[in-house]
Order: sequence, then C-alpha cells, then structure tokens
Amino acid sequence: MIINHPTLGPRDAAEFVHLGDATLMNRPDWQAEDAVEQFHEYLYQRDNPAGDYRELWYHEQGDRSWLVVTRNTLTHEITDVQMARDVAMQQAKSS
Amino acid sequence: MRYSGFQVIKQGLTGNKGWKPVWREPEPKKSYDIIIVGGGGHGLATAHYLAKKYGQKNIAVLEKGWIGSGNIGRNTTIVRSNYMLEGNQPFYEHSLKLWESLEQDLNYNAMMSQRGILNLAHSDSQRDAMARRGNAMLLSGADAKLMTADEVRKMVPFLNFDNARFPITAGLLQPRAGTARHDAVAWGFARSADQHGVDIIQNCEVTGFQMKDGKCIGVETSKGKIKAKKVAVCVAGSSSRVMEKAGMRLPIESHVLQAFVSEGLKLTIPGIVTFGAGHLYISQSDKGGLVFGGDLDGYNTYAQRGNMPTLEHVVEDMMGLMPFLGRARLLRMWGGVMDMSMDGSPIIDKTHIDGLYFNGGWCYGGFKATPASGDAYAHLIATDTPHPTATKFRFDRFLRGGMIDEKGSGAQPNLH
Amino acid sequence: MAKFDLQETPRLGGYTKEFGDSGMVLREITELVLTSLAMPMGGKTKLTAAVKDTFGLTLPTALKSKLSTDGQTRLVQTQPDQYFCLTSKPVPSAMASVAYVTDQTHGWVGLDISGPNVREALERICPVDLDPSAFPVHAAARTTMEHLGVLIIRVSKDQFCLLSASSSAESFLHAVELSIKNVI
Amino acid sequence: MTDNYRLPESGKVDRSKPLNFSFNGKDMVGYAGDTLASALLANGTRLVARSFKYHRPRGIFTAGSEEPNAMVQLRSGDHTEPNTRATVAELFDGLTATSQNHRGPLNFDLMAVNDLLSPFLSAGFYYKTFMWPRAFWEKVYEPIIRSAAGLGKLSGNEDPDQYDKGFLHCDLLIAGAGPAGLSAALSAARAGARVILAEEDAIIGGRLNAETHEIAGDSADVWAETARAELAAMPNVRIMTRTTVVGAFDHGIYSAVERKTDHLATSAGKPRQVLWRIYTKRAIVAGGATERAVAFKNNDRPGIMLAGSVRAYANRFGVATGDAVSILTNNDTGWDTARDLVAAGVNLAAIIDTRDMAPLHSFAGTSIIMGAAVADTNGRLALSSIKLTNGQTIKTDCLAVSGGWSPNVHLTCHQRGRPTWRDDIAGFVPGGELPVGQSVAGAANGDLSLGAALNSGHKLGNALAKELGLTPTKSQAAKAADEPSSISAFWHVAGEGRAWVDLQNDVTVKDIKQSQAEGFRSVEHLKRYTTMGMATDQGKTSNVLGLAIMAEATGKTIPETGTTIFRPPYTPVAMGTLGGRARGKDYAPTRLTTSHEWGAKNGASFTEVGNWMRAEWYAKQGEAGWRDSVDREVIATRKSVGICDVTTLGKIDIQGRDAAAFLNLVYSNPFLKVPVGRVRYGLMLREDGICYDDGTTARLAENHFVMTTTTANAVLVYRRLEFVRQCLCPNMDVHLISTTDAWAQFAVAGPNSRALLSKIVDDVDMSNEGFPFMACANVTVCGGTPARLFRISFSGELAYEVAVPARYGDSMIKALMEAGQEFDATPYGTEALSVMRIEKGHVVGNELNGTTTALNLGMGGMVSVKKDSIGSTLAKRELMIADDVVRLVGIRPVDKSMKLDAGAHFLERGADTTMDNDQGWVTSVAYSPTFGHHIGLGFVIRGHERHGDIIRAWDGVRGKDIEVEIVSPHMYDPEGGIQRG
Repeated sequence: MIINHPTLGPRDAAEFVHLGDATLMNRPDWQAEDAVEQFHEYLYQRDNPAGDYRELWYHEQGDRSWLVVTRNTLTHEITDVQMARDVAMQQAKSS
Repeated sequence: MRYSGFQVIKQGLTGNKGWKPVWREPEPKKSYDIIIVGGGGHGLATAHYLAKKYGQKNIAVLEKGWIGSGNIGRNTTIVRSNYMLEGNQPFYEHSLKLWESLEQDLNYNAMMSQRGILNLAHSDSQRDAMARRGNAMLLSGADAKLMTADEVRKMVPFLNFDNARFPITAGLLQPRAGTARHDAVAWGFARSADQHGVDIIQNCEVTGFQMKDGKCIGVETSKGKIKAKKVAVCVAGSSSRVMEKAGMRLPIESHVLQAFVSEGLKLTIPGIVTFGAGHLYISQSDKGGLVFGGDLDGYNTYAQRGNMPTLEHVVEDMMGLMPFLGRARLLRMWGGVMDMSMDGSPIIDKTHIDGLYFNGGWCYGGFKATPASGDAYAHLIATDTPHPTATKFRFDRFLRGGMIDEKGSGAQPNLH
Repeated sequence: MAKFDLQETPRLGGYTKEFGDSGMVLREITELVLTSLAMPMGGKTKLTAAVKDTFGLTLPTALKSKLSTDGQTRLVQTQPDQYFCLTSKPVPSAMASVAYVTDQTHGWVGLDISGPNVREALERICPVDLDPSAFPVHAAARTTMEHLGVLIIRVSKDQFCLLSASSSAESFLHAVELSIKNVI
Repeated sequence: MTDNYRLPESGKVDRSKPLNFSFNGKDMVGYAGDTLASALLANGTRLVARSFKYHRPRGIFTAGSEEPNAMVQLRSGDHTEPNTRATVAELFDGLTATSQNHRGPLNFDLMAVNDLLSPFLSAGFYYKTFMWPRAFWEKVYEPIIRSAAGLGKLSGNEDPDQYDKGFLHCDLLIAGAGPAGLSAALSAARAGARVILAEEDAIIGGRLNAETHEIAGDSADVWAETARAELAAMPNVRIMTRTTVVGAFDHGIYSAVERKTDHLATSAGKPRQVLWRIYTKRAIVAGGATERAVAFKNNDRPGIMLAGSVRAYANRFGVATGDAVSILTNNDTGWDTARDLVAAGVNLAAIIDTRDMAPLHSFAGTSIIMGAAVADTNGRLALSSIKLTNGQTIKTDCLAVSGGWSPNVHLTCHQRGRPTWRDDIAGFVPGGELPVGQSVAGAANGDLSLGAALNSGHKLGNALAKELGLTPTKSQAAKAADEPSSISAFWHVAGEGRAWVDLQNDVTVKDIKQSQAEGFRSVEHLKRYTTMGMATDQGKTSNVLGLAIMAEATGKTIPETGTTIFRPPYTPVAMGTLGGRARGKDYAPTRLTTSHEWGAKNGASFTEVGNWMRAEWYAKQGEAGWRDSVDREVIATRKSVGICDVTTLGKIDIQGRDAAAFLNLVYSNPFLKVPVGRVRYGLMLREDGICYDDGTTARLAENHFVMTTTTANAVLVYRRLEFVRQCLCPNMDVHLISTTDAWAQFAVAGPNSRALLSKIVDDVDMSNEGFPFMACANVTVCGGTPARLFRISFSGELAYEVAVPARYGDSMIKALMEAGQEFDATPYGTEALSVMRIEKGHVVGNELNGTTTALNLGMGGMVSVKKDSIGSTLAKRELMIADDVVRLVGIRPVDKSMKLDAGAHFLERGADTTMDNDQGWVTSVAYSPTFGHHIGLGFVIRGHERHGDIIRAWDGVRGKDIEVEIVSPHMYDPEGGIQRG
C-alpha cells in the first residue's frame, strides 16, 4: 500500500506501523464516575466498519509522525491523510 | 450413503455414476428452533453437534455464499493444542481429542494427520516460556515434549543450524498436533448435519434480525424472513458487520492473514515447524505443496487479499530458517479475513439480547478449534450454560479484567 | 592519579573502497558533526532567526535539505519541528537558547556513495524514487533499507550521503556494498 | 540423436551457435534462442513427463509459461530446480534436465498402475475411504500417498545462488511487450511518460514471434525491432526482458521477477533473480491470450498440443512438431496455424474443424473435415493416430488443438476483480473492478486481432499519458489486419472414456460431472473437490473448459455458473527470490556495542538480544564451562568491582517545558517533582493496566530528561511515547529523540566502583553525600571527554553507570579496565547480570511478559491513584485486583543441591498434576554463587502472603518435581543498604 503523507508525499506503507482506530486519540477522562466503563469502551470496543475507516499509522521509518488515515477497508482506497497531531490539536480546541 | 473403501470400489466398478449429493439443497422453512447464521466450519460443526450430540431438531444453517467458503476454506490446516493459559488450554485439548475421532464421527475422511508441530526457540527465555507452556499442556492432559537443540537437530536436520542469525536453542514438540484437509472438514460436518436433518441453506444472506420486546425472534434474509427460537451467529470475518445489525459493537477488528502454497514437491518437511525468531509456520500437504504463513498484514481490512511486505517477510523467515527451499516456488497466495479479538482469544457467549448467541473472535486460530467450537457453542445454545472448557470465553472479560492473552500483546488485535 | 586518554574510533574504522574500474566509490563519512535541533512550541520565529544568523540558512522544509553557501552546513528536516544539522564542527552553544539540542554525532554512521551506477545500486535497497525529477540534488528523505532506518541525501547527480544508526553500521555497510557488487 | 525435426529455414534461433544439452542423460544439440522444449522437439523427443495422479505419459503441450505437462528437473546437484517448465527454460550450453515424478524409467513408470486403478481414484475418493482402522492413516495410508505425491525434488542442500530485490518507480508499467504493449509503450513514452515495459520472454514481440503478420506494410518482425529500438533510445523508458509481472497489489504496486542468470550456465556470483517492487501511477496489462484445449477421449497423449504452440515452434524455433501434423479447431486461428505450417514445410495430415461450414482454405495433400471432432486417440507413449467422430481414423503424430483463446486476465483479478463472459469470443474478459490505475490492452482485453491490439495499445498509451498530465503526440497506431477471428464454442466430445480437462492434476470431464452429481456445483466447490486449476499452472489452459463443462452439466450458462479468478503470483516464484538477501547471518541486521571488539579479544561469548549481540560472559583460560565464568564474574563484582556494557538499553532524550508533565502521564508513578540531578525508577503501563516496560529516567536539567527502556522494548516504547505526545498531548512542549546509539554506557558495580570511577571521572565529588544513590550528572571523564554519570544499581551493589559518546566506547572500556586493574576489575556479561538481578529481585522480560500487573509484580503501590497516567484506570478492574491473583516471589530449593528450571509450574505438595491445581509458574532461575545454591523468581497465587511455605516446582517437560521454599523476591540485601552506601 501507499500512504500519501501530508508533507512527504506517497510512501510505501512498509515504512509505517499500523495501530488501529483513530478513536484511540479520544482518551476518556480518568476522573469520570464511570471511568472504567469509559476506558473499556475506548480501549476494547470497535466499530470495525466495512467501508471508510479512520485509523492511526506511525511513520516509524520516516519522520516519526502519527497520521490519521481514512481508508476503505473493503477496497483499501485511501481518501484522506492528516497529521494526527493537527487532528488532536483541532479536537483539543473544539472540546 | 455410507462411505467406505467398499463403496469406492463398488462405485468405481459401475462408472462412478451412483454417487449421491453430499447434502440436500432445501428451501428455507418459515421457522426453526435454531438458526445458525454462517455455514463455515464452526457453524456446520455447531449444527452437527446440536443435532447429533445435544438432540436438537429443526435446525437451519444459513450461508450467504457457498458452505465452507470462508476461513475453513482458506487456512494453513494446522491442528494443535499447544496453548498455555487456563482459559484456553483445556478447550483446545478438548478440540484435539474431537479431531482424533472426527472421521469416525462424521464418516468422512478429513485426513487428520498427526505429524506433530515443533515450535522453535532461539533464546533461553524463549525456551523457558516454552517450558511453561509445555507444562501447562501436560497439566491439562495434552502431550508436550521440550527438546534440546541437539534433539531438534536430530529430528529436523534440514533447518539452518550452522549459519543462523538466531540459532535454535530448543524446541517444543506436540506430537499429536497435525494437519487436516480443511475443505473436507466443512464438507464432512455439512454431510453429517444434513444427514441428521439440518437444513443447510446456501446463498441465503442474513440481512437483519427480527426483534420483539428486546428478544431476537428470527432473521431477515435474502430469501425472506425466517423465525427462530434461538439465533446463533457464527460468521468469522464478518462478525462486526453482522452483529451491527443487532446494534452491537464487538471487541473485534477484522484483519487479513495471508497464506501461501508452493508447487508440489517430493516430501521434504514431514511435520509442522514454526520459527521463533520471526513469523513462519510451515508444513507440507499430502499433495506435496508446502503450506505456510506468517503474521497478519497488520491493517484492518475486509478484503480477502494481502500485500507484498508480508509475503516477503514470511519468505525471508523461511530462507533464514530453511535455505534449502530457495528453489521451491510459490504457487499461490491468498488472504482470509480474521476476527481479531482484543486479547487474541475467542468469544462463545450469549449476548445481552435474549435468543441471540455469538461465536467469534477466533483470530487466526479458528481452524483447529472447529470441533470444540461447534461442541461448545452447541452446548451453550442447547443448555444456555457454557461448555466446561469454554467458561472464560465471555464478552464481559474485558470489562472485568479477565483477558486471556497468550501473547501478552494487550488490546491491540494486530499484534496477537 | 593515572591519566586515561580516550580516543575516538570511527565506527567503520574510516572505511573507503573503490570498486574495480566501475567508478563506484564507497566511503565512511568520519568528519561529520550531527546535531538535532528541536523547535520549541511557539519558537519558530526565534529559531528561524538564529539559523539565519548562525548558518545563513532558512529552515528547510520536508524532503529538501539546505546547504550553506560555504558548503559547511547542511540542514535537513527530519521530523515536523525537528532538524538535523550536518556540520564539520559543533554548533554554537547559543543554539540551545532557541532549540532543544541533542548531539547525534555518535548515534549515526555516514556513508558516501558515488559513481556512475549509484542509482542502480541504490534501487536494490532504497524504496524512495531517486529519479532526478523526483529526488533532485539536495533532496533528503528518511526511509528504510534492508530493515535499517536511513536518512538519504542527494549530494550531487551521482553522489548520495546515507546516514544510519551507528550500532548496525557493519550491517548497513554490507547492504550498500553488496548492492554495488550486484550491479557492477 | 540429431535435431532432425529442425526445419530447414524458418525460425529465429541462431544456427551459428549450437548448444549441447542433455535430457535424461541423452546428449542432444540445440541452438541459441531455443527453449529446452523447442530443442527437445527438434530432437524428436516427445515423452518428457508423467502426470500427477495417473502417471500418464505426457509431452510438451504449449510453448509458454502456461505449460501444464512438460515440467522437468533442471540442472543438477545443489542447483537442481524442480518443476521447471521446459517451455520457458532457455537453452544454454551444458544444460542438463531430467524428467520427474516417476518410478523406474520415464517410458516405463511403475506408478502408471494408478492409471489402471483410475475407476477407484475418481474425484474426492480419498474423502470416502482410508478411515479404518484409525491408526492406519499416519502409519499406512498417508505415507503411501505422500511418497507418491509431489512432483520434482529439491536437492536438500542450501540453494547455492544469491538473490536480490529492488524498487522501481514509473508513470506507466506495461506488462507484456507484444503488439499491444509495444504500441502502448510507444505512444505513452513519446508523450514523455516514464515507462517500464516488462516482458516475460527473452525477446520482445510476444505472439509476433510465433505468428506471421504484416504491420505497417512490413513484416511484423521489422516493426517490432523498430519499435524496440525507438523505445530503447528514450531515457524515460526501461525495457525489461525476462521479467514477469507476477502480482498486482494495492495502490499501483506491482511485483515482478527478473531472471538475471537463468539463461546462463552459471550465475557467476551475481543474483540469479531479482524481485522488483514496482510503484506505478498507471499500469497496462498487455499479457495477450492463452489458447485452450478441447476435451475428448485420451486427449492427453504426447504429441497433442495447442495449435498456437505448434505454430510457435515452426515460426519461432524452426521446429516441426511431428512428421504428420493434424489440426483440430473450433475457430479461425487453427487455419492460420495450418497456413504457417505448410509455408514452413511441415507435413499437414488433416484439418478437423468442429464447425459445420465451408472450409476456409485448402491445402494440397491435407484432408479437411468440417463439422467433426476427435473422438479418441492412440499411441502408448506418443500419439500415433486419431479417430474422428465420423469414424474416420487418421495417422498423425501431432495433433494441434485450438479450442479458442482465453484473454490473460490474471493481473486484473489479483484484487479480486471478476472477469465477465463474452460470447463472441467465447472467453472471459477483464471485468468488475480492476485494480486502481490498471487498464488492459490487446488480446488480454479480448481484442484478438492484431490490428485491434495495436490500436487499443496505442490509444491507451495516449489516454493514460493524458491522465498523467502529459501531452500525447499525434502519432498513429501502426496498421495491420483487423479481421476478427470467428469462433463457435466447442468444449468437449461426449462419450465414454476419460477426456482430460486439467492435464497436470488429471481432472477429467467425468470428475466434473461427478462433482456436479455430488453437489459440488459452485466453481469454488468444483475446484476444491476435483483439484481442477490447483496445479502449478493454476489452470491457465483448463479453467474455462472446466467451467463450461460444469455449466453444461447443470444446464446453466457459463456466466450463471460462475467465473474463474486467479491469485498472485501469475507464474510461480522461487522462494529464494522472495527471500532476497535474507540468508544466514544476513537474515536480520546485527547491532554491536562499542566494546564488542574488545570483548571478543577478551574471551566474550555473545548472545542475540533482539538484533543486538551482547557478551554473555568473558571466559578465562582454565575455566571448565560457562558456569565457572559467570560465578567468577558475580563474585568478583560483589566483592570488588565489575564492569558491564549496558549500551543496549534504550535511551530517549526528552526535552521541553512540559517534559515532566509528559513523563508523569506515561509513567504510573509520579514524575513531576524529580529534582534536577536525580534519577527515578519508572514503571510504564499499557492502557489496559498491564506493565509494559520499566527503566530509570534521569533529570539532567529542568526541561531535560533521559529515559532508559529495556533493550527489547526500546523501539516500542519510543513509538508509544510519540503516540502520547502527538495524539494525546498535542499541546505539550515536549520533544523526543532516541540516543540509544549515541552513547556507550557501562555499569560499574561493586564495593570498589566508587574508587575505580574516581580515577576516571573529572572533578566530581564522588562521596555518598556528593553523589548519592540515584544521583545523575553531566560530567567529563578522562580529562575532558563529555560523559553522563548515573548512580543506579541493577545488581544491588554500590554501582554507577557511566556513558560516553559512542565512538569513545572502545577506548572507554579499555580505560575502565586499566583504571580497575588495582581492584581486579572484572568484565561481566548478561548471565552474571541476570544472576545478580535475580538475587536482588529485579524484574525483566520474563516477569514483565505482557500479562502481569504492577500488583502481580509487587509494585502495586507504584500506580499512583492521585493522578492520571496511562493504564491506571483499567488497572483497577475487579479480576486484576482480586485477592487470588499471582504475586512475585523468590524461591529456593528445599534440597539446596537441586537445580531449578524456569517454566516449572507451582503445585501444592500432594496435589494432582492438573490445570485446576496450578498455582503459578517459575519465571527466572539462576545458580547464585552468592548464596551457594539455585534461586529463582516466580508468580504464585497469593504469593506475598506465603513466604516460608514449601511448594512444588513441577516441571513435567523436563521430568522434574522439586520442593521449593517461597521467599521474598528481594533475596540479596533486601533493605538496600549496600546500593545506597
């Protein structure tokens, strides 16, 4: 596969490490009353969609950036790639 | 029709014109006691045991394509019970015992061949972890043999002992492990289930569940609505997609595992060997092809195909371990979609919806589990209590902190 | 008190080799000082100014290194907000006031590969497109070769600088050497 | 034998370069440009192989990589290569080949008895028998099957050849350099596209080499050579012959195998083959079409060949495939073959066309039979005559069969694209979704005429260039005849007897009908039940035929019955090629510490720790075994001072205003208030509350920390930290960089470590007050070399770790040893390190095995509940904090002479050896020279409450069962006074 890195352009996915669902960026509040339930939901439960999937890849053999990649799990077509840090900053701003 | 050598000769002498269909092709009835969603190995095995062992009647298996066209039809055929943890080992040993009498149970030769599996260790701590595993196997009544490097060399002299980057320090052998002819397992279970009155309905896709008062009362299918007292889902590779129709999220991701086969060769690898410094398992089929595989590709997918890097890694491992295979050729590669669970272990459980059962999350260990999975699932469906060997395969283990994590990889499915 | 003198030993002992009459030359780069400059959050203006003052360079963008006019300093962006400074002598300590500075000199081994078959040799191990249209002089990329992380920089049409981890220097050298041998 | 089937004039072989070769020990002569198959045919050799199941005599069936029959064992000794298709093996001087898969001589194969037993060996027979008695499967039935199965043989020795891999990039990859591929390459390259033109054959031209055509008013040869020359002269084009594109993968990545030295007698130290990963923006599949056979009784004898191949042997190789050739066809191309054979001087006995229509042509002396087919054939080891459906018998030694052409859709299916049926050409063409960026040209797309192929290639080349933002030139496609070839589908001749569909796997029409009768009716079931298409040719010449017969048996159309798809690779690929350079010690990179050379000179033996090589121990002369060395190293360290290279521990430089806050999140214990100049032990959890890694982290300055990780987890921890930094804490000012390789780090441990280091370290107050336990500092050593000094202890001794820039490492170990001479400073390896850490009760990977919690490890108190940290929430789940979880303990044998082994399970005395009675397991053991007996660590249920209890360490796999006493894991200096002293 090829991941079109936002700043480095198309790179072989073999340079990357795949982690999983991009929702792993939304770590729950440890002080919530149902924190254990929330963390359980966060860490273990998955939508696992057959279709567009937002997922985290790490450019280990590259610029060490984490990316949020939108990829179709049926066709493998990648429609969007963003720097995860930018996404996380946006989320932090809007929350 | 009973199968036997006599039957083969009798039919042969009459032009092989007397063979009968191995299963009927019935139209679905309006309702069943039990509907099994998924005509793969586990679904068919469940039907077989429900009908034959647990005395259930009025059962249907619904398969969206052709029976046996999922992972039972695309795997590397290994059967073993070399597990370590309490939640797993007795279950897989139960499975291995069922394998050992499967052909007689089914009157179908699935070519279960107990040629042994040898896991290689390449460091002292790996050896010690193997000892722990081997001891767990012995504790649950399985067989295990810890071998020294010299013993390994005597047994499989063709491995790279003299110029290896990661020398072999020991091995764990399970002599009773082996391989089986994977398609035949599905066909054998299907034939038996059919003979016990189970309706196997092919090309019948489940498109939804019928719910009433929070209870599951049947399914909607491409062949219309079918009522059932109990609906048991067993659709490895599609678990999330199917359970989503019941509004459930699962602790499962879908990943592709590739498998590979070489051109036919005269016998060169008698048993099964796994490489401990990489990701490779390899055996040779009765037909002569080297059947091998390695790790997941690593990304979530529902496409039944993988990519080059995994193939190359696997063969690099092969050439590191068995450089005499350099001139053998890869003939075919394919991919199967695995239900990768969050701890690498399966789920056989009731759901929170009455009448709806779930069996999945087999990761890439589903084939060897086929008979026990069928037996345990049948037990659960028939009695509403878990089979004694499958008591830990519950949904709630993640919330309660009772993970069954053989590899110690944590909640990252692509590492299991 | 006895006096113990410490000597610096180049990782590959100052390796240099010409491959027959192929014109291919492979050489360990021993003279390089390598410094990582990480940009503090919100510190772009300051760092930019300091880099301009110290080296006469603007901060490089991804994929394109910057070489100072005296040829003594090359800056490469290695990560978002992180730059590698390739120099012949240590960077002025004042850089520590505008960047998080980490000396990387000893963590890496450098190979200089040059000659007419350099593309052919590198295409055996380097997944990055090295066609001049895609990877012109001064282009830089981090990638992987034979399972090792590598920072590759095009020095001139037929010359590349390859940097990889120093602990695996021998394996890296073997990989590059073999690539040359396989194509000449 | 002489090559008396060589035609006087025709062909492209170089008759000035004769080549000697042998087959089954018989010496023969061919020419440069021959394949083994063409040379064998030229020498009149018909019988070359036996089939898989029935061991039927087989000859050469095709002239290309689709060959199902003519597989030989090529070369000899360690170079021997099984299952090589004679039809693609290029002849070289001295080539040796032998036939395979038979017992006794090829012409009298004892295994041919299977052919007589064939009524009992029909499809799936083995599923129905061999079940009794059960134990017989492994002992009797399977060994017989296994010894009969398989085809060729491996040498059993390491492959002597080298292999390589590589990466290529292009705008447009064209797979196949026949008329369509060449034409596409021309138009795309002229527009400026970076083109790779890959051709499986040694020469370009594809079917143009096998047929006779005119292009642009000239012979097709001339056109192809002109095209080749034009392309070769363009800097943006790379022509790769002997290169097969074998797979189409995601996002335009293709894999291709280039055969570098297979056509040579020796590879001379260069890679035999290269596996290319080709990154493309667009790709054109121009792989042509493959002819298929017709099924009739005994249609498998040597001498029965595909018509287009018979034509290829005549036109390209100048070889007559028989003395009297007949043709059976259902389409016009059979007649083209006839024309070419007659023109080349081959004696044509008959043309049989299954279509009931007027003959297309007449030839003097050739019988022409329309509306008939072949009903049976004769000839034990080679064809001698055929019997037609009209009863006529014709003497013939070669029957050229054309059942039509199947477009080579393989690469279009590799991402599970499904071909669609076209009645007009009676074949599947690419359909469904093609891989992204892929197009198909020429015969592969069903454009079966030459004119259409040239046109489609030209157009496609231009269109794709345009898509790539380039400007196509105004050039025109080369002109050639464009009459579609007419076909009337004809699959098999009904009747008794066996008619082969899949030649290699011996699948006959009867098998397919039986499969249908037994309910195996879908294509997937059919393939699996009969093994049709599962042979080394993946059914290139047989799949469509099989499908058609199944369609007929079920009364459905072919499209209703299914389609046939192909998986990678297009042709089989040698494992050596896929493995590339990963052989022997080059399997993985090796990482060396800077004291490696010194260690090697000083008796070190090394062990693999990940990719690192670490010294296990340093043997001294006179030591009988490793235990002597390790015991000595432990004792010397505990008594005086020992030195250990600990460079391999991961080191991560962490800087930034939020560095402390960052560490406070990733470690379960508090890190906000670590003073500058101090080190703190940190425990890192995964988010699921399981321990992930541990190590010490030093605060060198307010905003500057150095973290150490375990050797094994260095990369994983770094990845995890970047995840936290970028994804969870994007607004923190914190930066990471690995410095593992930048520093050579040595542990100096033992009562004399302070004295030793005082001689090395410049101007530091080394007193316990000046540099106490867990202190750290940037220092200089040996008169000015920058260094880092940490007072940390893994051994439990008064100990330090000192780090210098890596290139000083070699010098540093020597300086430390020299400075330590007066204390008998002793280098120690990982084994002594392990002994001392077990004595001390420190945990490593054996205990931090990915399933243990801080509570299990006896470090529950380290998980702060007053702050958020990774894993702290889920560590609180009920089953993880239950009373009966396992706890880390120390153990020692009750009988002190007994040796302990890791991996043993704990059982109560007298308890049955069952899983239910399992109490835990032993994680680490060592002989402790300090205590004079074996000790160990392990996990026991409620172990923390059980110190002093006697329990069994049951080790069934080693046949041992030892009573041990449970003790505190901290066996050496439990109060820690020594390390703080």
